[in-house]
Amino acid sequence: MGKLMSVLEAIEPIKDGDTILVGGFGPMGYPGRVMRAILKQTELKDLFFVANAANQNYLVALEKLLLTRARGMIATFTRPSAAAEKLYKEGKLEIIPQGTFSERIRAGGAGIPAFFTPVGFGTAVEEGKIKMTIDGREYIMEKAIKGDVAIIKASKVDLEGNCFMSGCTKNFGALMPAAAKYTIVEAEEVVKPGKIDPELVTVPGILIDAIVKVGA
Amino acid sequence: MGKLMSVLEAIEPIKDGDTILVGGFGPMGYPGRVMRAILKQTELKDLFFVANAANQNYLVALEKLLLTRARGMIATFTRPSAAAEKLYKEGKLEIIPQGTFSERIRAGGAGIPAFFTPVGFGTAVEEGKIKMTIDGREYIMEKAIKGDVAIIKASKVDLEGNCFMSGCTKNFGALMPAAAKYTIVEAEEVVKPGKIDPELVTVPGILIDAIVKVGA
Amino acid sequence: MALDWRNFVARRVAMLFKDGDVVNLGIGLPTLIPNHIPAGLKVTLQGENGVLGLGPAPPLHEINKDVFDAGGAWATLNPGGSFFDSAVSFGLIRGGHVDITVLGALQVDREGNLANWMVPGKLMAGYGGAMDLITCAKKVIVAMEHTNKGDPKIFNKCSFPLTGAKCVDIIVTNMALIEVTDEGLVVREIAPDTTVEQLKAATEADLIIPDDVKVMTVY
Amino acid sequence: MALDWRNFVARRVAMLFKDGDVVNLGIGLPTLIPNHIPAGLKVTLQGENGVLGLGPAPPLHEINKDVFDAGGAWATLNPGGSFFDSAVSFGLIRGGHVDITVLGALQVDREGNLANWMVPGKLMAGYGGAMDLITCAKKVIVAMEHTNKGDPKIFNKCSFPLTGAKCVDIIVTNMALIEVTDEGLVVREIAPDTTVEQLKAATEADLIIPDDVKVMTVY
Repeated sequence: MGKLMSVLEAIEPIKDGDTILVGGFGPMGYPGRVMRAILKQTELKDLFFVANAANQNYLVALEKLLLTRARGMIATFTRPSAAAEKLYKEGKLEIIPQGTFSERIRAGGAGIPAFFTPVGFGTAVEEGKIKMTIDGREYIMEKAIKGDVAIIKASKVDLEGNCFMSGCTKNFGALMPAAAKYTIVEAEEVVKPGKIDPELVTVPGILIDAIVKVGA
Repeated sequence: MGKLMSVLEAIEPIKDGDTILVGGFGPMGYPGRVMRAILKQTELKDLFFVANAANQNYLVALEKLLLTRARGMIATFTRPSAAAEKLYKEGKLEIIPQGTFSERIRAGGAGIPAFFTPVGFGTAVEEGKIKMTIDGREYIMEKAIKGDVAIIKASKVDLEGNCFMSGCTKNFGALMPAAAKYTIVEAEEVVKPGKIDPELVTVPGILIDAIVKVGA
Repeated sequence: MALDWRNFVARRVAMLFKDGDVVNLGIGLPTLIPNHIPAGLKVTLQGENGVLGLGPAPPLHEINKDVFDAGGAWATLNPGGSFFDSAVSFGLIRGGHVDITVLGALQVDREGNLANWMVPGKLMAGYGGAMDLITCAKKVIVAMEHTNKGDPKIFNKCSFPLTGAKCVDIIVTNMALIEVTDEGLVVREIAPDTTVEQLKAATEADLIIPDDVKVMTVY
Repeated sequence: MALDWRNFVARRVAMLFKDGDVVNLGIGLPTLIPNHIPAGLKVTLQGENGVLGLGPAPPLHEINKDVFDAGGAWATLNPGGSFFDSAVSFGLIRGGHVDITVLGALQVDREGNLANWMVPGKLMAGYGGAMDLITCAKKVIVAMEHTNKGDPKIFNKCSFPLTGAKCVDIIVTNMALIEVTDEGLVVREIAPDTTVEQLKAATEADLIIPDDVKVMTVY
């Protein structure tokens, strides 16, 4: 079976309790079609979300899932989001620096279980983490993030799953497929293999499991 | 002053004792013009080279510099190279796995002082390194590589230093500029800013200090 | 034509840039800065959302929905610009390849500590990319109104949770330009319409005011 | 037409591939394998030098000097292929996104240890990308001549410095297909022209030969 499928087929493997990585910098690169399908066409629960932001105005399906069907979230910026405030009060929201967020996901995909960074030293971010002085400067150890599922959006995808993400839409979606066991990409444009310049492939097709074509 | 300059101007800031990162996978992506200038038009000595390979047939200037003017080298594959054999016998050649080589250089450029990898565990590579069990698997800690100078080759470069490296020539040269204080790129094609598609920039110009145009 | 205080601060910050600088601008007041960068000075604007070479906002009919700044505003790309993912973007930031970051603050203190991500019990925004930027950029400039509706924002010690420890280099406000030094907060310039007494009253932190303090002027 | 022993081994290895596999092939004998992958089986070849979707070698007049494999041989790119730098390439490898790696060996042993980077006192080649590949690929297949001019290469314990510890899954030679298990080396198939006695004589390691051992055949 090919990778191009309906949104319902694409989300079928997702299970209760799964950790889901969601691409996008605000609404740009956010896979709204697939997220709406999870909200409206499944009863999935106890989900853990890894997404740069929560935003009740722009990321509506994510907001609603966070409110009622999430066991937690890792994010870097969550304003405005009533759902994130609720999770935060319940101790279920981990707020981390955006560079650490990106690097932890990249590490998850690249077989790096942990790395050191100076970011967060001397702040609440360092709490509970291993610290080390390396060549005279102090660092904290951060661990890789991996997920069961990644859901991303591409500008263009070929039938083997090779993704091109235009301009600033690469952000986190470019990193998430390698860090997840199963990846769904949504795109408005689906083309034949070879129709994306091999120099312009943002995510290689070997990391993509399901392609959902959405209306332009 | 612009970044485009003669090879002698470009290599002028290099000092005795410098650590020099040299791009290329074998002869592909290897900056032969600049390396020959260092060999023939300077008396620089006590240099430390970081390059994927030594090869007396294909990387001739590097081979000669290694023989007489190097205090050491980090590489992944050095056959055939009489210079590398000599350095190895003198305890001045560090052979490391190619993925660790790449990642240590990337880390050097990306402000990551150290990271963990499973590669090399149970082999000579682990000797003298910090080990850690993370989520039940054993890893070794590897430290970033940084250099004083990076010398790389690009397929095309614009006057601001933005580099496009075609096909498989990206290899290590794409990673080295961020890890060095001073970077020289050689290229056969030098174009105006804006003439390289912003999606095709392999190395952003902010990381490039000197551009040397070489004959096609 | 007199500048309003926000553009006055923005222009004074722009005057701190040097040719070749790579600069990251936060949301709010810092977004005014590009209008004040002198023509002929080559400054490359970085957006942590994955772009180098940000240009001015486009006319509405020329928007490219894939080109925007880290505040989510539509932008353009200058010739010589480039796009990349967030791991590359923060690799550039963490690796020290951004020369200057300019951002706002809720609180700054005498040690250069900065708080701008939450007000306990009231507001929880998150770090976004600010923590990486202020920890790793070569120079950190806070650009803000000197007070919050009359309440001081510059303290001997921040009370809100920190975004970064000992990271701020320069504070530029509508009242003064202040340098964070090992000795404490040194006032280098005072705005023309501000007296030393007004400045001290608007600042909780102890200030060092050298004899050669200058009047804050912009071109 | 009978295959020579190298192509016999290459074809037997190719028969181990499954649809959708991402495969990295080492230098030497493994470079023969692409000729034996059945049409219709979708196998993506990765080169650690920064490429996915390697195709066959080009005719001399169609060489693109920027497209080559990890052995430095000119190659082509299949539709759907892509290029990337070495950090991305080894990110894919270390991250477990390469399903199978096939490579040669100087020595292999009963625990699945592999040595192929140096002969003490004689040869020092280096690890290249082999150490990353055999540590991180989901399946590691050694493809080689069973002996080195009659001297065994499969031991109870490697004497040369290791390239990887406990990493080999399957050994395919001109004499046998051997699986590395927790119990030891289990011979699954013996080549048609080889007897059990010949196999044991050519192997230093203890071998487990089950009753249901098969004749090694290729299509």
